[in-house]
Amino acid sequence: MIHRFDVIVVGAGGAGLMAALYASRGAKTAVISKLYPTRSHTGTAQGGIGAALGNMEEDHPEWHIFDTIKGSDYLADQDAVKILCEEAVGMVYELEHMGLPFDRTPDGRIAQRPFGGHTNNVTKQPVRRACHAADRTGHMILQTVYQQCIKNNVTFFDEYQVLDLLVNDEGHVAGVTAIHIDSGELHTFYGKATIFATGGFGRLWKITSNAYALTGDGVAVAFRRGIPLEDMEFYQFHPTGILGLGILLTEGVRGEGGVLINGEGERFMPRYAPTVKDLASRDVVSRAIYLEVRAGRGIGGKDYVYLDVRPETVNKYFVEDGVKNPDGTPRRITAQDIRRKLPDISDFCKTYLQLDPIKSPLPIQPTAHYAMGGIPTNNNAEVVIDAQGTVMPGFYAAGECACVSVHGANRLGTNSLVDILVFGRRAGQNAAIYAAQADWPRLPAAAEEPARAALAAIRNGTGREVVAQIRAEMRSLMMDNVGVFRTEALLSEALARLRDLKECFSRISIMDKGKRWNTELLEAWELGCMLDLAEVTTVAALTRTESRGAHFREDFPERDDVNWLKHSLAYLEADGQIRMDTKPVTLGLYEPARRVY
Amino acid sequence: MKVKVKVRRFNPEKDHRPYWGEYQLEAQPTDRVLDLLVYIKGYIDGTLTFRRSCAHGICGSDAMVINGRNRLACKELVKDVGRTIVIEPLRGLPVIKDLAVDMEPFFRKYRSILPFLINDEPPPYTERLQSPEARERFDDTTKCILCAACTTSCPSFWANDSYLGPAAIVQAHRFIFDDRDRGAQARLAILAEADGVWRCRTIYNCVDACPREIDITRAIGEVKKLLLVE
Amino acid sequence: MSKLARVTLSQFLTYRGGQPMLAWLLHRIAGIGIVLFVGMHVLAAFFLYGVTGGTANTVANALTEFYESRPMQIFILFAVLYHGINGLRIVVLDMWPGLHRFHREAMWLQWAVFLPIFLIPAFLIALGIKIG
Amino acid sequence: MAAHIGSSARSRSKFELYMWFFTRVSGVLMLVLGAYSIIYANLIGGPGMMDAAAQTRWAFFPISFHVTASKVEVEPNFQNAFWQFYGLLLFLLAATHGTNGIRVILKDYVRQPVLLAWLNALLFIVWLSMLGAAVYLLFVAQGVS
Ligand SMILES: Cc1cc2nc3c(=O)[nH]c(=O)nc-3n(C[C@H](O)[C@H](O)[C@H](O)COP(=O)(O)OP(=O)(O)OC[C@H]3O[C@@H](n4cnc5c(N)ncnc54)[C@H](O)[C@@H]3O)c2cc1C
Ligand code: HEM
Ligand code: SF4
Ligand code: F3S
Ligand code: FES
Repeated sequence: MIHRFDVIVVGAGGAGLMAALYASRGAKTAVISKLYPTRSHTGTAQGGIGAALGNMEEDHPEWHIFDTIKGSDYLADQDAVKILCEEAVGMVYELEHMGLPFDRTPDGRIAQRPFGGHTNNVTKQPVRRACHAADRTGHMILQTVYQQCIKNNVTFFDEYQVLDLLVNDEGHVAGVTAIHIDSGELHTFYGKATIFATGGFGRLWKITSNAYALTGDGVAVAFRRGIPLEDMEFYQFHPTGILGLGILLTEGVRGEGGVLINGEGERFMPRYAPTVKDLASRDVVSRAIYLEVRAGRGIGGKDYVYLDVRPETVNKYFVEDGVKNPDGTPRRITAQDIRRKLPDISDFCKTYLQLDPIKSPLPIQPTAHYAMGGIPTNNNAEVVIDAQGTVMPGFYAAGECACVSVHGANRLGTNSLVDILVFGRRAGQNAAIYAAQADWPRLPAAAEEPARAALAAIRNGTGREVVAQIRAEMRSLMMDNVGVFRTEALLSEALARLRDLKECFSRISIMDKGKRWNTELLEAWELGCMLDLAEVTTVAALTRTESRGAHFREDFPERDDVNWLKHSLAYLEADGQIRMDTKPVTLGLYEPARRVY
Repeated sequence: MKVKVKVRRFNPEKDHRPYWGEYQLEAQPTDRVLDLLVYIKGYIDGTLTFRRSCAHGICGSDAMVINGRNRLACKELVKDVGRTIVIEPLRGLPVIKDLAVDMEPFFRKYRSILPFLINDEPPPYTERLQSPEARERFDDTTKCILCAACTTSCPSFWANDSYLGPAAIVQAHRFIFDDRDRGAQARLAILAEADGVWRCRTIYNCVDACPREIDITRAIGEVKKLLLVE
Repeated sequence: MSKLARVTLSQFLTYRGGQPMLAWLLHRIAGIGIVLFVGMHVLAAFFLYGVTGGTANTVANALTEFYESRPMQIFILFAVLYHGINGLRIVVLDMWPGLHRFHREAMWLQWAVFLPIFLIPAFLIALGIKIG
Repeated sequence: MAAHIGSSARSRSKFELYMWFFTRVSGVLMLVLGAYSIIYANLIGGPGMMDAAAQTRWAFFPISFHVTASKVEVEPNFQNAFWQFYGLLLFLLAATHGTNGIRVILKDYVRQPVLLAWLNALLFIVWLSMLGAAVYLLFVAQGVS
C-alpha cells in the first residue's frame, strides 16, 4: 500500500513530534512510529532541560555555550552549539506556553536546578540551569508536544516499524518502507521530505538506561543506504545507573546535593574534579567510578559505589563546602525536599532496590546512556553525506539519532532535551519549506522489495542460532570491550567477535512464522541493526587513537588536538567493509583548552 | 528459584479459542515479571507476544493482568508475586495476539477529552506565571502514562465500553485544574455526558491498578463535584 | 478485530479487585433486591386491599409468603442495611473528594458499623426469636 | 483549534447530573426520614407495643397497615394526614431512587439501543403504576384523608 505525504516523520519521541508539529503547519505530514508516541523514550528523561533563563540566579546563554563546548571536549561544532543554547531559552518558554507543567519558584517562574557541567563561568560554581517538572521532565515534554500534535490533527501511523529508506537513482530520498506491525503488511510511505528521529541505540550494551525499543533502527537503515555515520566512537556512559539493571538515577540527584561514596566511605569526586566535584561532566564521573573500583575501593571490593542522598550526608557536605542558596543563606535539604523533588527516583529505588533513598545509600554503576554520534546533519537538520557538507536532498534527521554535532565527544546533562526540540523544530520547518517547492522525487521501482527480502531471509532461516543468544553475547561484549575504558587489544578482540556474531546471525531461525504482530521477526531484524552499529562503533573507536570526552583509550590517554580535533565519518563500502574518514570541527568561539572541573 | 509462568495465549491467525501456555523457568526473586516474559520469548517460545519498552514503569507499554490484577510487568518483582505467576491480557480491549490488546479504543477516548492546553490569550514573551500552589493542584494527574491499567480494571468499563474510563478523566482533570487553561467548560461538557464521569461507581479498582499511584477516584470525584457546583 | 473484547462473567469474577469492588457488587445486588421487595410488597398490598378489599387473596398470599420467609427476611434486612450504610459511605466520599485518600479506612469503618447492626437482628430472625 | 472546541461544545444535557445528585440526596433523605419515624415510633410507646419487625416496617414505610398487628393505638398516633404525606414522600423517594437505579443498571448491561429504549419505557410504566398503587393504598385503602 502506498501513502503519499509531503513530509514523513519517522519516530515520535520529542524530536519527531516537534518536527511533525512544525512541518504540519505548512505541509501534509505523517508520523510513523513503532511505538505509540507516548511510549517513546523521551518520556523517561528525568532531570531537566537546560536553558539559561536565569530565573534563580545570574545566567547567560553565553555561559551555556561555553559549558557545552567544554563538556564536548571541544569536539562540538561551535556554530551549532550557539544555536542550541540561544534557542533553548525561547524553546522552554514555548513549551510553557504549550502547557508544560514546569515546577515553579515561589514567585511563579519556572524552577531550575544545577546539573553536571553547567557552571557560572565567573565563579566556576554549578549554576541552576536545568528547568524541571519534578523528575519527570521528559514525560511532560513528550506528553505536551504530543498533545499539541493532537490539537493540530497530525496524522499518526502508530506501531508501524520503518525497515528501509527509499533512495532513488538521483540520490533523492523518496520516503520509507514500513511494516504495519498489526497486520504484518508492508506499506510504502512516499514523500518529498523524510525526517528521521528514531532515537538512540543503548541496547547495544548490557547495562543500559535505554528502553528495549532503542535498537538504532533509523541509524542503521541510513547507514545501509550509504549515509555515513559521524562520531560513532563517542557513546556516553551515565555514572549513576541502578546496579545490575542500569535504570537511570538522574544527575538531578546530585544536583540536589547527592554525593558519590566509595567502599571506604570516602567522597571521592573532589580528587577528580576539585571545583564542581560530584557535578563534573559524565565522562569524568564515570571514569572516576571505574578507577575507584579498579583500585579496590568499590563497595565491599565489588564493582560498584554508592550514591548517597540521605539528608544528613548531603547537609554535612553542604556545610563543608559552604554551599549557599541564591539569597545567600546556607543551603540545606530535608527528607521532604527529596521526596518532593525526586518522587520517581524514590519510587524506582523502592521498587527495584527495596531501598529508601532517604534512609540508605544507593548502589550504582555506570550505564550506557546516550549516543553522541549518528546521522550527520547541518544546522538546518539536513542530512549531509560527506566531509564537504553535501546535502542529501529530501532527507532530514534530528534528535538522538542525528549528529549535528552539538554534543561533540560528551553531552552535558539536560542538553539532549534541548537538542531534540531545537533541531526537531528546525527539521520540521525546513522539511516543510523544502516540500513546498520541491518536485515529487521519483519513487524507486519495486520499492518494498529490499525490505520484503530482508524479512523473508529471517523468516525462512533454518539455521540453529538463537537470536536472544547472539544479542546477549553482543551486549556483554560491548560492555566489556567497548565501554568506558578502551584499548587496541580490547577493541580488536571485540571486532573479531562481532564479525563472528554477524556470521552466526546469518544462520538464525525463528519460531513465529505468522504475519500479525510478529515481534520475534522484528526483534531479529533489530538485532541485525544493532550488530551493524556495534561494528561501526568498534571500528570508529579503534581508529581514534586519542582520548577525548567519552572515548577513553588507555593506550592513548591524552587528547590529541593536532591529529584528532576532527569528527570521524564511517562509510559502508559496497563490499561490506567500513571506511573511516574525518571532517573538520567548526570552531570560532572558544579555542580548545585543557578540560578541568 | 523455580517459577511457573502461565500465560493466556491467543493467536487469531491459528487459534480458535484462547488457551494457557505453561512455562517453567529459573528466576531471581528480584527479577521483574517482564524479565521472565522476555526470557520465555528469547529462549523457550519465540511466538509469545507482548509489548514492552522502557522496563521501568515509565512508558506504559506492558500493562497486563498478573495474578488477577492489572499491573505493569516491569514493576512487579517475582518475590512479590509468588512461584506461580498467571498472566492474562487486559480485560475489555480486543485481544490482538497473546498479551497485546488493541489500544485504539483507549486512545480514542483519550483524544476525545481535548487533551491539550486551551488558551488563546497571547502569552507573555517569557513564561506565564503560576504559583507553586496552583501547580500542585493538578500535579497528581500529570503523572499518567496512559498505560490503560485503570480503565481496563474498571467493572463499569467492562460492563459497557462506551464509558470514557478513568484514564481519560484523569487526563481531563490535569487540564481542568490547571489555572492556565481556559477550556474547562468544553471538557466538562463532555465529561457530563451520560458516558462521562457518572459511569464511575467509585469501585477503586483503578486506584489499585494505577502504577503511578494516582489518586484516580479522587480526581474523578473532584470533576463530579465541580460539575455539581457549576 | 477479534471479538474477545467483551468481558466474560468468569473474567469478571477472577479479577482480584479490592474490597470496594465487592462493596459495589453487594450494593448493586442489594439495590435490585430492595426494588424487587418493594415492588412485590406494593403488588401484594394492592391485591389485598385494592382487589379483594382486605380479605384473603391468593396472589397476595403467595407473594407475602415468599418475602416473609425467614431467608428472605434476612436477605431484605441485609439488603436494606448494607445498601443504606454503603450508600452513606459513597455519598460522604462524593461530597468531599479529598477524603478519597482514606477510602480504605472508610471500608473498615463501614464494616464495623454494618456487621453488628446486621448480625444481631439477623441472628434473632434466624432463630425465630421475636423481640419487643 | 477553534473548530475542535466548537464541535465538542455540544448541547449539554444535565439529566445524568441531576439523577446522580438526586440519588445521593434521596438516599440520605430516606435515612433521615427512616430514622425519624423509628424515633417517633419509640417515643409514642413503641418498645412496649411494637415488635422489632413492626418498627422496621414502620420506619421505612410509615403506613398504618404496618403497625396494625401490634398492640399500639393506630388512631390517632399513626393514622393521620401527616404520616400519609410522610409515607408518600418516602415512597416517592424510594421508588424514584430505585427505578433510576435499575435504569442505570440496564444502561450498563443492555447494549442494543432499541431493546434498551423498550425496557426504559417499561420501567417508566412500572414506576408510574407503583406510585399509583401507593397513592391508592395510602389515601383510599387506608381510608383517612
Ligand atoms: C533514562 C534517561 C534519562 C534521560 N534524562 C535526560 C535529561 O534529564 N535531560 C536530557 O536532556 N536528556 C535526557 N536523556 C536523553 C534524552 O531523553 C534522549 O536522548 C531523547 O529523549 C531522545 O529523543 P528522540 O526524540 O531523539 O528519540 P526517542 O524519544 O527515543 O524516540 C524514538 C522514536 O523513534 C521511533 N522509532 C525507532 N525506531 C523506529 C523504526 N524503525 N520505525 C518507526 N519508528 C521508530 C520510536 O517509536 C520512538 O517514537 C535521558 C535519557 C534516558 C535514557
Ligand atoms: C436507605 C437509604 C439509601 C441510601 C443511602 C442509598 C444510596 C444509594 C446510592 C449512593 C446509590 C448510588 C450508587 C452508585 O452510584 O454507585 C444507590 C443506588 C441504588 N439504590 Fe439506593 N440508597 C438507599 C435506599 C435504596 C432503596 C430503598 C432502594 C430500592 C427501592 C434503592 C435502590 C437502589 C438501586 C437499584 C441502585 C442502583 C445500584 C447501582 O447502580 O449499582 N436504594 N443507592
Ligand atoms: S491513570 Fe494510572 S493506570 Fe490509568 S492510564 Fe494513567 S498511569 Fe495508567
Ligand atoms: S474502577 Fe471504575 S468505577 Fe470509578 S473508581 Fe475506578 S473508575
Ligand atoms: S515497559 Fe515501560 S512501563 Fe513497563
